[in-house]
Amino acid sequence: MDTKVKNKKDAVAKEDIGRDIRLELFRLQLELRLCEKRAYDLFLQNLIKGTSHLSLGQEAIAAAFGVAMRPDDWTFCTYRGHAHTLARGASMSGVLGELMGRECGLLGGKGGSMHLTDVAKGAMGSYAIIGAHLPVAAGAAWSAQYRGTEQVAVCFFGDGTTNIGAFHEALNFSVVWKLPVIFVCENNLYMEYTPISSVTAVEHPAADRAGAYNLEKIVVDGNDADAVYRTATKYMDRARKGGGPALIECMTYRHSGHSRADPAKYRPEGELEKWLERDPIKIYRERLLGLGIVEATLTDIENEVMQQVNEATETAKASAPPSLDGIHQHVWADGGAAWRN
Amino acid sequence: MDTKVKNKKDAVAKEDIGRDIRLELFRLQLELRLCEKRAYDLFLQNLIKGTSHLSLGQEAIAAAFGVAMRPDDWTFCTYRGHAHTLARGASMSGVLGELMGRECGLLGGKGGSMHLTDVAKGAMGSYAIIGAHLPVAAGAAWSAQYRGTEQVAVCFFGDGTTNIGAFHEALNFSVVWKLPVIFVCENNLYMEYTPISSVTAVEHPAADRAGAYNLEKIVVDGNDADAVYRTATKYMDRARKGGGPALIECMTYRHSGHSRADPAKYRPEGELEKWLERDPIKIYRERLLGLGIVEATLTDIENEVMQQVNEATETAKASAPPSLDGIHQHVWADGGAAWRN
Amino acid sequence: MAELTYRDAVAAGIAQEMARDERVVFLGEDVAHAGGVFKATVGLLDKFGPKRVRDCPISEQAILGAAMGAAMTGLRPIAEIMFSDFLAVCWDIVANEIAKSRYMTNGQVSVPLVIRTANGAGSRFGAQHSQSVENWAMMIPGIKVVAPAFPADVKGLIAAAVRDDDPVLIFEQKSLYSLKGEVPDGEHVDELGRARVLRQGKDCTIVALALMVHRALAAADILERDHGISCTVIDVRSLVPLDTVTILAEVARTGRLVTVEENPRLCGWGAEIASIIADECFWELDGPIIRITTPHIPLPSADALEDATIPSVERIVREIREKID
Amino acid sequence: MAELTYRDAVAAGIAQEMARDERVVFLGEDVAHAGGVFKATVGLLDKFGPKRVRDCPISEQAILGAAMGAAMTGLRPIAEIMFSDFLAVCWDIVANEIAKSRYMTNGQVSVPLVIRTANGAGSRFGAQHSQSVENWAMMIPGIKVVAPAFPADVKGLIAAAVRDDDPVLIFEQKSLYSLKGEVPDGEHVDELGRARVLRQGKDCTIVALALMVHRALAAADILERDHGISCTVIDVRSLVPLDTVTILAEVARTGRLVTVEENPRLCGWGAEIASIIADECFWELDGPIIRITTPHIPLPSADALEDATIPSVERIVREIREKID
Ligand SMILES: Cc1ncc(C[n+]2csc(CCOP(=O)(O)OP(=O)(O)O)c2C)c(N)n1
Ligand SMILES: Cc1ncc(C[n+]2csc(CCOP(=O)(O)OP(=O)(O)O)c2C)c(N)n1
Ligand SMILES: [Mg+2]
Ligand SMILES: [Mg+2]
Repeated sequence: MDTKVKNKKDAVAKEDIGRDIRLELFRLQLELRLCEKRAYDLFLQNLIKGTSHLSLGQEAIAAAFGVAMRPDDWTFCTYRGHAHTLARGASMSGVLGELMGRECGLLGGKGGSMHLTDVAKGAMGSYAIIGAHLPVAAGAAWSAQYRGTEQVAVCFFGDGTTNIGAFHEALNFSVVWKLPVIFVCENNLYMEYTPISSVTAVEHPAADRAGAYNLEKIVVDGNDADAVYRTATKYMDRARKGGGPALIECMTYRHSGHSRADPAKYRPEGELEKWLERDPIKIYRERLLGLGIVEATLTDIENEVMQQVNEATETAKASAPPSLDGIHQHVWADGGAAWRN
Repeated sequence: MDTKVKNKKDAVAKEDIGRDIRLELFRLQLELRLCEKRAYDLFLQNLIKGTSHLSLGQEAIAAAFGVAMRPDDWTFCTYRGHAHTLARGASMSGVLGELMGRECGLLGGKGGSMHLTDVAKGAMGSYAIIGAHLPVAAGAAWSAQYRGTEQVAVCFFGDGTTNIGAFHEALNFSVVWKLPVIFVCENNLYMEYTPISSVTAVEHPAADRAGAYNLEKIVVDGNDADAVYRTATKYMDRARKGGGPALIECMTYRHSGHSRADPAKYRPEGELEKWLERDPIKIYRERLLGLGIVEATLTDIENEVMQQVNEATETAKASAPPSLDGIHQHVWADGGAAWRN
Repeated sequence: MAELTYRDAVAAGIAQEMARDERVVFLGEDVAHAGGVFKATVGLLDKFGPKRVRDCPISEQAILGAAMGAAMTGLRPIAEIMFSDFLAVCWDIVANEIAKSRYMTNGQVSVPLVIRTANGAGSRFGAQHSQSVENWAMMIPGIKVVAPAFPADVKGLIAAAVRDDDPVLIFEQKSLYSLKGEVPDGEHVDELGRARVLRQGKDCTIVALALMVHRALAAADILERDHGISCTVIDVRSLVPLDTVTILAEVARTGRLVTVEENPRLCGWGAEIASIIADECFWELDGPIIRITTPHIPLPSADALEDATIPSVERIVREIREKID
Repeated sequence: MAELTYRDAVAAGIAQEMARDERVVFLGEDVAHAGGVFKATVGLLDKFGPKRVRDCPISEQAILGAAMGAAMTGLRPIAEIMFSDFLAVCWDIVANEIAKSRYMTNGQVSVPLVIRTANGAGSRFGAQHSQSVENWAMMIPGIKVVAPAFPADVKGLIAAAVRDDDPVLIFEQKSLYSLKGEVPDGEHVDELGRARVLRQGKDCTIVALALMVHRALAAADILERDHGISCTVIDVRSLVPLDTVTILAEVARTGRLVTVEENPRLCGWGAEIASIIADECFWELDGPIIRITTPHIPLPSADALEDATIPSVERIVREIREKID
């Protein structure tokens, strides 16, 4: 082995984040990216009928938390939750199948793109009404605290969400009860089509409010998976040990529109281009190469992930529409929908 | 006139707050105090049937704002709103009559103690569900701004109210729209029976959150009518001139329980006594004497107010129960209650 | 059998379940140290400690959201919303989250929680603290809804609700808190979804809920005694699930239906039951279906006015006399 | 007469009123620069400027609270709640504040505002973005409720709502936004509280709202053509005030009532109308009252499932054929 490479390998080893984790961060970001891109293709083919909200460009956050979390930790996310659900290990065919309204979908077609859930993997639901899942995540954290399990609840939401009442209630409640919950604001600069700066009293919609809950102000580069990973680890560890909640604002940008209906014409010229230069996956790939990981390793991962996405797509496409029986199932714990005897 | 008195009169004159205003602050605090005490007596006589939430001990805030506001400014307050309504000039018999459910009541018995309103005097309502009136006050401020009238909306609420979602929404909204609205938190240390410190992440439930809305942190001695008056004047002037909202936390204490049902046993021993020493009316009376206002002037005011309260009581007692016709009036603008043709 | 107030039956029901199951926790505003503004939960903090009985900030969305998250992850929370009117400030959590999660996730998520709340008029509290809003809840698919009229039912239905794997909203009627009644000793668990026939008559079936059950019973006595009209009185008890079997059977037998509701006129449970009968029991009906409700108005506060809005015994008697013969 | 989409009729109605009356202002999320997520308010910002057409933060309580405060003090705001499901996050402002203020203050306070919201299913958005919740609003005393089915009604009812001194909630049906129809040129102002008889038959009266009006009309055609059943179809248009005169007259004439609702089963406007008929029109009825509704479930998202839940033309035909003859 030539010494240059060896030195670089040592460089990787000496980093605080080890090689395996780095590769997993790379792989996972890629999975999220390719799966979202595939969702977009399927929408163009009219195979996805409802709405969908892609995380293209925001993958570093979901991936970093996904890698940092314990398998029994809980994720709560929004309609923009494909990435967060996949990042906990939900199957790609389950996700794509749900988007396509197929039987193999994670929710059997009942929930759709905005409600992806995989309880077995700790993905405790995607919530489509702004703000509601923040207190719900606090409640999960309460149950962990109550039972002493050292589980952590992680709750993802957007910049726009910081202006709704439930945000405020959940933050105060969690701090007063010292709950093991991490609130992660993905600040992508926009609510739907409206710049967050035009409707918010402070510059950092989450971080500048941390003080209102006696929390530390934390702003991270949300396009840098390592930075997010380090922050995630630090505050999740603290929460597990009884140190209470954290509010983390990750700066990022979505490459596509708000939802499939949105061409994102409201963006100022050049803004997207500037952010594309800071594409989290591009950055991360360069960093890994810089740290001496050989190109082939990355290419292998890329090919493998692409193959998985292809397979998942085929599985989902081959899956039947859900049986109409499902309509009357699972309103109640007894499996049915009867409201009368 | 002996020179000592003259000098003292000069002292009063030289103060930033003039003699007339000082006397009016005294008179008004007294009116609020005596009227509330009367309400308590009437309750003990079983002449007040529903609930009532007294402001005993908190009069300086309502009085100072009442004196500082322009007649066309708007007050929005809570179920603990007798004082705020009176402070805008609503008649005592209208207030006591409403508490007693009489025809002469401000609302003809339809609203009751928790909803006192006198639109003609700018008392735009008492709201009994925590938080709701903060955005409503913002809306009134919006209409003033829209029409360029330089009116200000003043919104009073308690410490406990700072933990509900509507607080957060209203604050952010008002700052973003730069509305002429003053949010006044009367921090009396308790929500109903629970100490605010036990359910709030920060020490000052309002002021420590001002930064979350890019507002200045303001804490005032709410038992000092002059201090409140100065602060009120300063920020209302600013708001009138387009300077946007303010959030003012006034420290105070209620001498009685939360509502008529509450003996307030949850208070630590000695707490009430400590605050009684800082009774706003006691303090203010001493200050006026210290400034050279002669005892007789104050006694005259005291007698006059007491007489007014007595008269109002008699008027209210003499008033009939409301006509049952009222039940079906004023659901709609046409004066009626018909939901069908 | 011990005699308990409706109020004390609340604490008794919660205590029974907390003692039985460590997963049961209780939260709300002023519920722990103060024992609730209606004093319905006095003693629970002392018995079960501050880890399980918790005071909350004025944050109804956080309270119900936290209850939901805890329920999803293994606890069985009981949450109090002080007045049922305040459900409006956390309606999203109730109607869009708690009620729908199981269905949306195709059964993955379970939300076994109980929401207790004080419902109804009679205290001269005015329009924002006196509403009967059980119909708000009945409208929403995915949440069970009960409203006890007797102390024994309070205890038994709370127990049944805690043990149920679905979310249950319990409406406690404020005006009944001081009502006394026999409550079975020892463990007492009722069943959700069962109406109860309190008396049987032959001319007419009166269906009522909560306070109105008592007024319907009093009216039935008068109707029988003074006017020779013999009425069945059914206490619905549970709006969801709804015991249509019992109601249909009695209406078929008596040929007439009268519903007595405390809620305002439009779209209440009375309309729902009336429309079920008008469909499924049409041919057995001997005359129009009568709904007696509060007028469709916000509630006035003064005692004279409030008393004239809520259906009274006299009004029930009068309407039935005039319309049924 | 110009042909407009239902969507464009929204902007046309708002523009007509804003041009007429300086006090009319419009606010909501993404409504100004983006013209609304359903593109129903495109062009208003350009026409009326940022002082009158305003984008808001995601703060529904602030939006409706601000609209209320402005209405109380002289403006006539139109506020958009993007999806009707989101009314749950600001329900307190609607149900406890806006609806009750005039009554509680014995007429002192006036709240002349309009809330517009996108209602209903058909877009595969799932349980939190597809509900029909007009029954939530109908239940609450003090708020008027309309739900137009045609572009002309959209424009005319928006205008009537803006001019009304009471708060009005307008439910725009998402599935109808692209429907085209004739809209009168020039000023067009409709009337609140009027149902419309769209066709008259002799066997049965179908009462429907919004999307269901179109399905009822299609079903009536099939029933007439293929099965010899002749139906009246009434577009309710306005739930509060409710035009019971028109409905009672038609039901009395045809002897049968069928309601067709998109909302879930329990406590909808169909139940209310059914119970009114079962009381006031009982002796004219020739058979059971039929309610056709979405099942009492949260809405599923997949296209196949969603299509099978909302009442279809086929289902309306089938139920009427089976039950009316
Ligand atoms: C209570 C509520 N109001 C409005 C919406 C509509 N809505 C969906 S996403 C969205 C923007 C959210 O912005 P942000 O929180 O920044 O998240 P992002 O979409 O950027 O990830 C809005 C307004 C909603 N779903 N719920
Ligand atoms: C949404 C809502 N939750 C709870 C209540 C019951 N409640 C009435 S007053 C009160 C305490 C309010 O405390 P604070 O804001 O400090 O005002 P104070 O009474 O001390 O003036 C509570 C919890 C309510 N009216 N509305
Ligand atoms: Mg965003
Ligand atoms: Mg307080």
